[in-house]
This record gives sequence, C-alpha cells and structure tokens, in this order.
Amino acid sequence: MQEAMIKRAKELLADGSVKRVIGWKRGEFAYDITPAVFESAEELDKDFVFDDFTSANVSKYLVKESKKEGKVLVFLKPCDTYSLNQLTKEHRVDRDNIYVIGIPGGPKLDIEKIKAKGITGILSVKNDNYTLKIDTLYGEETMPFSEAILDKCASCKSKKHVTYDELIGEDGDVLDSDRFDMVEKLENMTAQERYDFWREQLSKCIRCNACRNVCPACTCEKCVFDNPNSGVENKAASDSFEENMFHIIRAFHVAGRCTDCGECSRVCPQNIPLHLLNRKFIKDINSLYGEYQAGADTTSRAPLTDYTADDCEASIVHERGAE
Amino acid sequence: MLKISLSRLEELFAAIAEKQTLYIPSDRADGAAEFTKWEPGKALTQKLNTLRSAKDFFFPQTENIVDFKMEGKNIQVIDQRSEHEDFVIFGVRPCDARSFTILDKVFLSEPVDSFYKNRRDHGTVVTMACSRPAETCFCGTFGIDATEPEGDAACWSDGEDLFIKANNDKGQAFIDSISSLLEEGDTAKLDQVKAKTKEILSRLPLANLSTAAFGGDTLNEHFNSEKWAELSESCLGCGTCTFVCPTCQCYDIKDFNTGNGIKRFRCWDSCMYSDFTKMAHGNPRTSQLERFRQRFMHKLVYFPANNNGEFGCVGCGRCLSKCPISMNIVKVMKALEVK
Amino acid sequence: MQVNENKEFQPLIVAFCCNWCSYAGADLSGTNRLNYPTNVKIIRVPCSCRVNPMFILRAFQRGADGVILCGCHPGDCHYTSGNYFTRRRMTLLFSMLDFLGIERDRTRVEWVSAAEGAKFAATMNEFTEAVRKLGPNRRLEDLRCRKQ
Amino acid sequence: MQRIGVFVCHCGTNIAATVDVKAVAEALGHEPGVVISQDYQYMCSESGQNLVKDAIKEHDLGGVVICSCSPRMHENTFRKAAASAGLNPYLVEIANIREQCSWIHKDIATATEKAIILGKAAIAKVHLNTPLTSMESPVVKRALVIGGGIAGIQTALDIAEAGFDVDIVEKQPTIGGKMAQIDKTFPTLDCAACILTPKMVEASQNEHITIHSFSEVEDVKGFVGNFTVKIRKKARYVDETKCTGCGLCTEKCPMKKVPNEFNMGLDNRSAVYIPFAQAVPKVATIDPNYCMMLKNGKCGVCSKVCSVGAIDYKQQDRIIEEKYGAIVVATGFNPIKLDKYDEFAYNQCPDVVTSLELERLMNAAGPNGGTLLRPSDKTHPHTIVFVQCVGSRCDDSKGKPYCSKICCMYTAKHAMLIREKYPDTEVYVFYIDVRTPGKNFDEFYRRAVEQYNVHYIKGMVGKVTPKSDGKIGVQASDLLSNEQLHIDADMVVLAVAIEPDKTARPLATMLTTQMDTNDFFTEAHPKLRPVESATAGIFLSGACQGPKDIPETVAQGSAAAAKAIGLLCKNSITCNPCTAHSNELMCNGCSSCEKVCPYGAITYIDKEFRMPDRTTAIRRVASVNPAVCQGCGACTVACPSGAMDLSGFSNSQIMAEVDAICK
Repeated sequence: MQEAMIKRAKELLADGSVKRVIGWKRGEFAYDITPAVFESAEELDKDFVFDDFTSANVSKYLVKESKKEGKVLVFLKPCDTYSLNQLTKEHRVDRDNIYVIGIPGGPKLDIEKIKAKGITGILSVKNDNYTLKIDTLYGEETMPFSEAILDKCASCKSKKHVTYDELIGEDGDVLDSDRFDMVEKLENMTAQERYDFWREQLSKCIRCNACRNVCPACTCEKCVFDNPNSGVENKAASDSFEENMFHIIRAFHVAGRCTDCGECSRVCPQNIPLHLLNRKFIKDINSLYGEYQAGADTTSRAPLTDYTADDCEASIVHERGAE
Repeated sequence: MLKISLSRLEELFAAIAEKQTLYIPSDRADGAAEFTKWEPGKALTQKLNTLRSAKDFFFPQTENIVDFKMEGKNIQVIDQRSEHEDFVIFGVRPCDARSFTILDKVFLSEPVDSFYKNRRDHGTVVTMACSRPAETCFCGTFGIDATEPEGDAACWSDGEDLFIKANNDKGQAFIDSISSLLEEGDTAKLDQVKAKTKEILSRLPLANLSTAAFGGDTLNEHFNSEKWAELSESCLGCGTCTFVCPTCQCYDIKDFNTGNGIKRFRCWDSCMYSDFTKMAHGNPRTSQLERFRQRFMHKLVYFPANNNGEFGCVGCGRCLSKCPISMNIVKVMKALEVK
Repeated sequence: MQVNENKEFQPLIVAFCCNWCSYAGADLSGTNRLNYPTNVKIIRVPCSCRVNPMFILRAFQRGADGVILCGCHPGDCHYTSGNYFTRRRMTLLFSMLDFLGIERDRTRVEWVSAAEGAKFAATMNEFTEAVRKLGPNRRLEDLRCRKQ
Repeated sequence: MQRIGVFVCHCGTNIAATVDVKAVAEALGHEPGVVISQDYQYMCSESGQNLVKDAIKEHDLGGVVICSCSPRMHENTFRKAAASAGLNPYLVEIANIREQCSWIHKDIATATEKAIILGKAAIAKVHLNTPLTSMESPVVKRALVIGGGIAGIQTALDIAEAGFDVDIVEKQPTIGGKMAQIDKTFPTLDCAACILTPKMVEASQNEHITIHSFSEVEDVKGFVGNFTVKIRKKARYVDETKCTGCGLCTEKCPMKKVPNEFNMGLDNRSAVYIPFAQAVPKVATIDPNYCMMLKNGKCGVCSKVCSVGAIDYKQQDRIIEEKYGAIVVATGFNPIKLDKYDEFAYNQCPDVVTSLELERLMNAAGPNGGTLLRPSDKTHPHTIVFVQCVGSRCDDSKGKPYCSKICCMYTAKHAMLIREKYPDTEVYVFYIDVRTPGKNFDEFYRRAVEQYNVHYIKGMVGKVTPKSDGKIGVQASDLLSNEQLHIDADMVVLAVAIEPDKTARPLATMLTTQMDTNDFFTEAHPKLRPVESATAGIFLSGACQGPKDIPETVAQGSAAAAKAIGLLCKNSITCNPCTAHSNELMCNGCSSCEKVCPYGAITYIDKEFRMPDRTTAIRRVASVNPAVCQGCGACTVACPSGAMDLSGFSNSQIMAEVDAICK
C-alpha cells in the first residue's frame, strides 16, 4: 500500500497535477509518525510512511494547505473523508484545490495500549498475522493485534469514502458499529454515578487544548476560549466548573458538525474519553431528529441549523432514562 | 547504605505520612501513573514515570495570588500568601529531579518568586533511580545519570530492598526522621543492577543524541534555519508538550471577576498558544512557526545562554509520547544539527 | 443562593424571557397581581434563540440554582423560527448536562405567550419549588463565586 | 467608567407601596459608575422626564437607568426624553420593578431587595451599552403581487390607483383565479363573471399594472423596500405581443381531446387554447403535453392558420429580474384532493361531483351550456344530495382541522339555484352545523330552507354507493330525529375543504415568511396586523392567509394594498438598530448563521484580510444587512466563534446582567 501511494503521489507531482502531498512522515521510533507535507519525489522516498500507526486525521491541514497556490494531494482514510466533507460544507477548505486519494482505513494501533501491557523500550513493532511482535530493549514481546487497536478504530462507523477523486484499494461500506454502547451505559447510570464518572475524567484535564486543536470541526479563526472578550476565555481551569464548561461548550459547538473521527480522545494526553461527549450529542440527534451523519455529504442542513415544527420539547430530557 | 525491605514500603510511607504530607507516584484508574497523596493501601506505581511531571508541587497549574474585594466603590486588597505546610514527594525520577534545578534558576533568582520559594522550602524531594528506561528516555544527553539521581535524598531498588541516601541537609533530616525503620545494607546486588542499567542506557535509541550543536552561542545559526518551516508545519499549536514538560515555566497572570471581587491568579501558559505574551499591540510571535521556534530555541539556546550552559530540557521523553502529532525536541535537535 | 432567617433554602432562579411573548406574559402576571417568588429574576432577550448555552452555564457558575428559558409557543415566534432553534439547542444542552450528572430539574424551557400571565406565575412557582427541593447547585457552581 | 444616572419611579403607590424606593435609590447610588440616583413620584410624567433630561445635562450622563414599569410600556418614552437631552436613546435601560416586582410581591423587604438587584442588572448592562443609530434604507417604488385571482387583482388595482407601478405574476395563462370559474355569488346571486371580468380588463388596461401571466416567482432576494425577484415566464409557444386572441388556432387545432381544466375536466379543449372567452391576457397558449408539433414535430396547423405569425414552437422559458419595494402574496386556494375519501365514491362515480365542478355544470359557459345534467348520462337529476364539510373540521389526518368557511353559503346558493331553476328536483343538504355569520348570510340560508324548501338534515353522510340502475345510494344519519336515512340520489355534490395552493410553501421559504401547519401564511399579528406577514415588506391578500369569501378577500386585498402603499409612499425606511453584526476577523464563513436567519439578512463576501501572521488572505465572511435583520439573535448562538453579536443585546451585556443578578 505504502509503495502504491508513493508511486501515485510521485506521478501526480511529476505531471504537475498537484504541487504538494499531505501524508505521514516516519519518526524516531516505530510509532511516532508526524503528518507532513511533501513537495518532491525525494522527500516521499525518504520519509513517507503508511502503516499501522498512521492514524492521524490529516484533513484539518487542508484548511491552510488548500488555500495555497497549486493543488494539494491528500491521502484520506474513510473516516477522514467525512471530516473533509464537513470542512467543504462549511467553506473552510477549497475542495477544488484538493486532490483526494482514498486509501483503506484501519484498524490502526495505539502505542499506549502496547505500553499499558508493561511493554517498554520498544524498538520495533511488527504485525505477524495479527500477532504483534515487539522488539524491545528488554527482549521480544508479543501481543494480539486486536488488543492494541485504537479505540476510535475499534468502534469504526464506516469504511466508505464519502469523497475522493481516486481510490487506492477498494471502497467499503458504512458499518453497523457499537459506538454508542458506552454512552448508553452511562445514560443508564444514576445522575450521581454519571457525575462521579465525569468528575473523575474531566478533573484530569490540563487544558492543553490538544482535543480542540486536532479537531477538524474546531477551525474557528479565533476560539471563544482564546478570546478575552468572549466571557469564557481562560488558559487553565481554576475550578471544576471551568473544566466542565470547556468541554460542554466545545461539544456543543461541534454538535451536529462532529463526524466522530475520534481524534479528540486519541490525542488527549490525560486519556479522557472526550469522544463520549460528542457521541452523546450524535446519539441524541439521531434519536430525536432522525439519523444524521455529519460529513456524509456537503449539502444537508446540520441538525442545529434546522428544525421541524413537531420536534420534541426539551422536557424529553426529564422524561427519559434513569435519574 | 541504609535500606529497608521493599515489602515494608507501606510501613515506611505510613511513617513519613505521620509527620508530613506524602505524595507518591501511583496508578490511577486509567492506568496512567500520577503523583497522589499517599494514604494507607496506596502502592507505588510500577511505571517508569508519571504522566505529568512533578513540577506541579512547586509550580501548580493555577495559583491564586491576590484577591480584591469590592464593596460598592471601595476596593480592599487581600494577600493570598500563606506559609505552606511541609510535604515529601517520594519517587521522583532523576530527570524530574533535575527539572527542579532548572526551575530554581528561574524562580529563585532575583526577583525571587515567593510563591515558588515557599513551596520549595517546605518540600522534600526523594528521588528514585531508574532501572528500566524507556526508548523515549534521553536524560543522558543532558548529563543526567539515571542511576545516580539528584534530589534531597535518593533511593535505589535492587529488587528486594530500597536503599536510601541523603544528598543534602534536608535529605539527611528526612532520613533521620525515618531512621528507626532503616538498617545498614550491602550494596553488592544494587551495584549489579546499576551496572546493568548503565548498559541499557548506553543502548537506548537516543543514547547518542548530543547537545553539541546547541547552546547560547548558536543563536544566529539556528534562529534563521530554514528547517523551522518544515518542522512546525504540522504543529497543532496545542499546549500538550508544554504542560507535560517538567521544565516549562511560563505563566500568565489573569484576573477573575467573581461578581463580589477579583481573584488574581497565575496559570501555566504555553508559548505554543496564539495569545502567549500578548501585549497591547498584540502578539509578538504571530505565526505558529515563530511560536514553535520559540519553544525549542528557549530550551536549546536562550536558556543555556542565560544559565551557564544549562539546557531547558531533562530528556524525560514525555513530549515524545504525548505530542498529538509526534513532533518533539528530539526531532528538532536531529534536524537542526545537520548542517 | 441564600438561606433566610428560618433557614429555608432560597434558590436563585434566572429566567430568560423573550421580549414578545414571555416577557409580556410576565408583565401580565404582574398586571394581574399573580404572585410568584422573589427568587425569580428575569432577563429580557429579544427571542429565546438569543440565549447562548454560555449564558446558562454562566448563571450556574455565578450561583444560580435554576435557569429557565421562556419563549413564544412553537409556531408563534415573533421572528418565525427562533424558538424552534431554541428547542433543539436546549434539548441537546439539557441532555448533555444530564449526561454529566447535573440535576435535570435545574433547567427548563417553557413556552409562555403574552396572554398567559397565569401560566407564567404558575410556572415560576412550580419551578422555584422544584429547584428548592434539589437544594443548592453544587455540581455546576464555581467555588470562587460562592458568597462568603 | 460610565457616568450613570439612576431614576427610581414610585408610580404613585404602584411601586412605592411594596418597594422602598428610597432604599433602592440609595443602594443603587453606591454602584460603581453611578453619579446620581434619585426617586420621583411619576417618572413618566412631564416633570419626571424633565428630571431625567436635566440630570443628563447637569451630570453629563453617559447612561441612564430607569427603575419603573415594564420597558414594553415606557422604554420609548424615556428613550425619547434622553434623545431630547442629547443622549443617545439606546443608552437608556429600564429595570422593571413594577410588573416584575412590586405587583407580584407582598413583602416589602424582599421586594426591595429584588428591586435593587434588578436595578444593578440594568446598571451592569448600561455600562456596556453603546450608542446606536438607526439606518435609513431606500424604497423601490414598485410592488409585486403574486397571484392574479380576485385578491391579487384588487390589490394591484388599488396600488396602481395610488400611482405606483405594480406587477402581477400569475401561474395560469390568464388572471381571474377561482372566481372566474364560479357561476353565481352569494348572497346576492349576481353573476361572478359579470363583476370579475371588468376588473380583469381594468387591470390589463391600467398603465401602472404589468401582468406576467403563465409565470412563476423563481427567486426572491433582498429585504423590505428593496426586493430583487426573478420571475420565470414559462414558454407558451405563442408570442404574446403578436397574438390577437382571434381563436382561429384553437378551432383548427386537430388535438381536441385535452381535459379542460377551466371546466374542471368536465369537457375538453384543444392543445392550443385560450382558457375562457374573457381571459386576460387574451392570448393563446400551447399545451406541450398534447401538442403534436411539440411532441413529435408533426402538425404545425396553428402556425399555418395564424395570420399574425404568433406561433413560436421554439419559444423557451425566460427569466426576468425586477426590483420591488413591497410584495403582496395572493396565492389563493384549491379544493383538496379526494383520494382519501373512498366513502363518497368520488373517483368511482362521475355523478359525484365537487361544488366547484357543480359551478361549471351550472354555468352558461360550462360543458352543458348552463343546463344542469348528470355528467354520466346527460339526464336531468331529480334528487341531489349535498354533503357538507368534506375534509373540513376533521380531527384525523385525512382532512383539514379547520372550517373552510365558504361551503355553507355556496351550498345554500347551489341548493337555492337548483330549486329555482328545476323545481321538480329534491335537494338534501347534510351538515354538521350551518355557519352563516355575515351580512345577509343567515337570511340567505333561511330563504333556501323556508322559501325553496331545501331539505337541511343535521348529520353526516356515511357512505355513497353507485347503483347499477344509475342511481346513487346515499346512506346517512339524521342526528335530530336519530334515524338512518337511505336516499337514492341522482347526483351527490361534495362541499370539499379548501387548502392553500401548493406553490405557497416554497414561496414562503423564498420570502422567509411564516406559515402555519396547514400552509396558510401567518399574519404578523392575528388581531392587529392581519394583512402583514412577520417579514417586513411582505403582505398577505386573500385566501392564502386563511379561508375567505369574496367580499372578505377583496377587503383584505385592499387592506394589503393600503399597507403596501403606505410603504411605497416612503422614500426610505428607518431600521431597528438592534441588529446583528459580524466581527469579520473572527468569522469563519461557515454559513451556520445564514442557515438560521429567518430573513435572509446574512450574505457572504470574499474579502482580503491581513491575517495575524502578517500574511494576507482572501476569506469568506458573513455580512449582515442591517436593513433586513430584525434582531432576533438566532445567528449569535449558531456562530461557534462568537463572531456574530447583537447590538443592544450583546453577549457581554447579557452576561453582565447574569453576573449582576447572581452576585
């Protein structure tokens, strides 16, 4: 796959169809892969990588890259194409200036899950027929591939590319995922249990803004949390209220726009399951206003900028589920 | 050297906690290790290091400085400084121990930061030597010997016993306070462990990373390097690296209007943020390239320039594992050192 | 939040009322001398759709124990569709607060027309009582703002 | 820091009896920024206002807070007073301590405490108030009337009479609408055509009126005083300017088997046709669904016989664009479809007809030349059953919940006319209620019962069954005598519910006007603004707003015209300055705000910006037209970056109020 991608990228660079290529660059170790822009065949040959760790969603870089002179080639996994569609819909990217090659999606690996097994000093990770062979400073370790899958891949919603100019490999289908299970589990808890759960999680927040900055839906020119005139700006949560508020407002601002790409949870240095907040909104929207998948298209009206005269009342929140 | 059996750690912690607040690295529910207040039953983590550094103990993320109370048109100023209680941080790794030396250079040089000093004076740092370094470790680059940790007192484990030694008076006072639990022990096995650790340290992937190309006199060479554009192009501008970093010491001072008064507090800031050091005219570093460059230039050039060659990094590797896009100081150093 | 002499908990209720229906409805309950507790303090907004979730969180942060939004009945919005957006936004916001374990009864949306002075007063009485039962807002308050 | 003046009104004892106004004035006087705080018996009185005016001048006030009655009562009074003292009127805030405090609370201590808090909130807000200035926006002196029925014609004539240009857009080939199809009108029984057609001619001859027949509104942009409308002139394959309406083509056209919609499909017309003799404009139209020439290029007869060469088979739809200051919607109504009413056998039996079909059957220009004959066998009906409320007043999903209003009266008219002309015919009318409010209406109905012996039976028809002998079995219940009736009828006439025209819904979207659940346009106020929509500059005429008879329609048509004239008379309009505005530096151009704006006030422009990182970039940013924005604030919440804010009710103002209340 990696070879095919490099080959095609080189062709498109060579014939002038594109000026730049957005992909992933190999790092110091097996897993520390950085999204990167490649401008020449040499750079591609040297550093371009596509493997089990290339999980980063690179679509957000298009906000900037698509506005530069000349067309940009981007390799998008199925989940990433939803993000691009959403960005296109909101006029945040210039789709005409982007050449999308759809590539197969995950499941990708989560190095944290490997490390959580106590495996350290990792020198290389090889996938040998769905058993990971991990060479470390302390000898070789093995673990099943399935136990090291990124959470966002484990509950993959779709293998379908919703936008692309060409495909390498085959297109898949929208999947019947179990992504709302944890949301439902929380919904079934008591309010006190939910409160305790979220307090434990959100009190870990160090307000590094990684979730916001990686989020393809968070592309505001100036975020309200960075704007001293917004009334909610702050750099660190001084009180549990501010921990809650940041995440409530952020989830609300992306409600109906979040494609559930899962990057927020992937990048959270404190392992807060932030995607659950977004999924809660998605689940509510689906059940209250009809199935809606942000980024599935570029024209539909987002649930929060739409309404029907017979929408349910807000009191539905009081009427359902456990207290 | 004095020692205590590892099986008696609980006893040791109880004895320390009896006299002052004790913090140890332990595992939280999500598996990550963090420094928490010790209470009976709480065990030392098996992880190499905590997710966040130990700098919070001396330089917390937010800290109330002064209050202004308003009654109608009258304003009253309330100083929030108070004497901190004594505490012990146990199990600080050699890299984090060095970070306090670096923070001291910032906060304890004139004008002395009284909030920091207050905490520093009342805190005893008990370090723990490493025996199982990770691939992301590169403390050696900054002259830190992971087998000979700094701190007020230092500990080693040989698998059976915990050895302890004072590095200064404060450390000695600490050891004296628990001396009834300690006994003299043989370090032969410990020396083997140390030797093995040294051997592993020499085989680390980043063992050969060098600071030779950096330092206070390399400003012009690096500041204008063309490589910054490529290095910073995928930086998200988040503050993860800054906030997990044990040496990052920048803060902002802000006012919070409670409705009944103003709470003036300081909180960590990150040079990666667009509103960092914002002044009346705006932000001096307007592009992410400049902000990205600032962070690494500070650690590798400006800091040593102002601090007798001491670098602003301890090689703990936290930013290596936590950066959302895996860009970090190692990649920056390796890119810049190539002429 | 405050506690009066007989130590009964007095919740602070912030009511956002749209100018055209609910604020007029509140005026009408005044004109008709229909009592509701002093705990309720009204903020006038042009339309319920003007109410940003941030305002609601702000009220809780600063010590409100309950927040209620009142607007025109669906279909009667002075601005045609404002309250339809309000309904979706608040349904989702309240659901999220509930998801975070914040007591459901601290938030409410009620449609009150300019003619429903009695409904306004009844709603405020009922809501104040419901919040009084819950006790002070502890889960979504900012300790720095708590009155000494 | 502002210099703020606080004025606490006693309102006689209305406030002062339950609120210690002196204590309020005292407490608010200590608030930061307040330089004067006083109380007075009646702040709204001449001397009370002078107090405020003098204080503004004397203390150089930058903000005024009046603690008094509801702002809905006297906000304007105090704004004007401030303005006359040289203070921008939008620097005045009202704390409502009467309706929302003194009148609802009894305990003086707590009421006073609350009044102080409300005052503090107003002070907190006024600190952040900014001077606002109303904009003026010019008015295009031309009106558009959508729909050319009697409502639209009346409106257009009245507007033209006032000297303004007005265009009628009618989707049919002729104006006239439903009234042109009606035979006689109640309660006077005069001929509909006789009173309508002179008005149609008048409209066509009025120099101020332009009729776009066979045309539809394609797109509406703009706002009150300045709408830009695209009108699609559908191809009729006949050059309107050349056609003389001689009718030769319609005679010679070989394709004569086209259902004639003017006669409700009860007879046929040719493929090239003029809907009826008095059509305006009297111009032929070719029906492309039936014309052989247009379908397969074989024929061309009409072209050959046309002496003026008006036939143009190559004609295309044309889009014209015009600017208007006011738009009147007069899209009218249609009888509902009866697909869901199998019990009345409408689709099975040709002798079961709707009332509008009956109008055509009885009309001299109708299929039978005015003789009432059964559609099936062209025989005289001797027993006719009328069924009222077919699809009206239904609580199920099949029909409409509302009363169609006109059916009682036209059924009485039909019954009376039949009994008059054919006294041997028995007429039964089944009704739920007979509703006859209106001048001479009840008298008219009673004549039908008493003078013409029409059998009015309270009860609903359960089932209509066509029989093999040609009769129609009607099974019904008589609720008054509580018996089941079986009538063998020759004809059954259904008084079918009326509903808004199907084109109304998409039109409402284009106009950003509001509709109710039945797709009737919603008036700005049900009592006080019945002919205006909530969208400024859009007026409502006739049955598009709700079921109406002809006199009501004409009255409303004229009323809508008066409102439109009132607007067109102005050279410019003053806009509400409390409008949204976008901070272009923060705007993402994401279009969220545009989607929630009910007025189409937001557009996007590509603009060059100097970015924070010192580069320049072309960015798409929202731009609010303050003349169109009504200030609801929906956009401000839809905007995630907070770039959109609302003057007069800004984020910071509302949060300051929240803070003050929660302090």
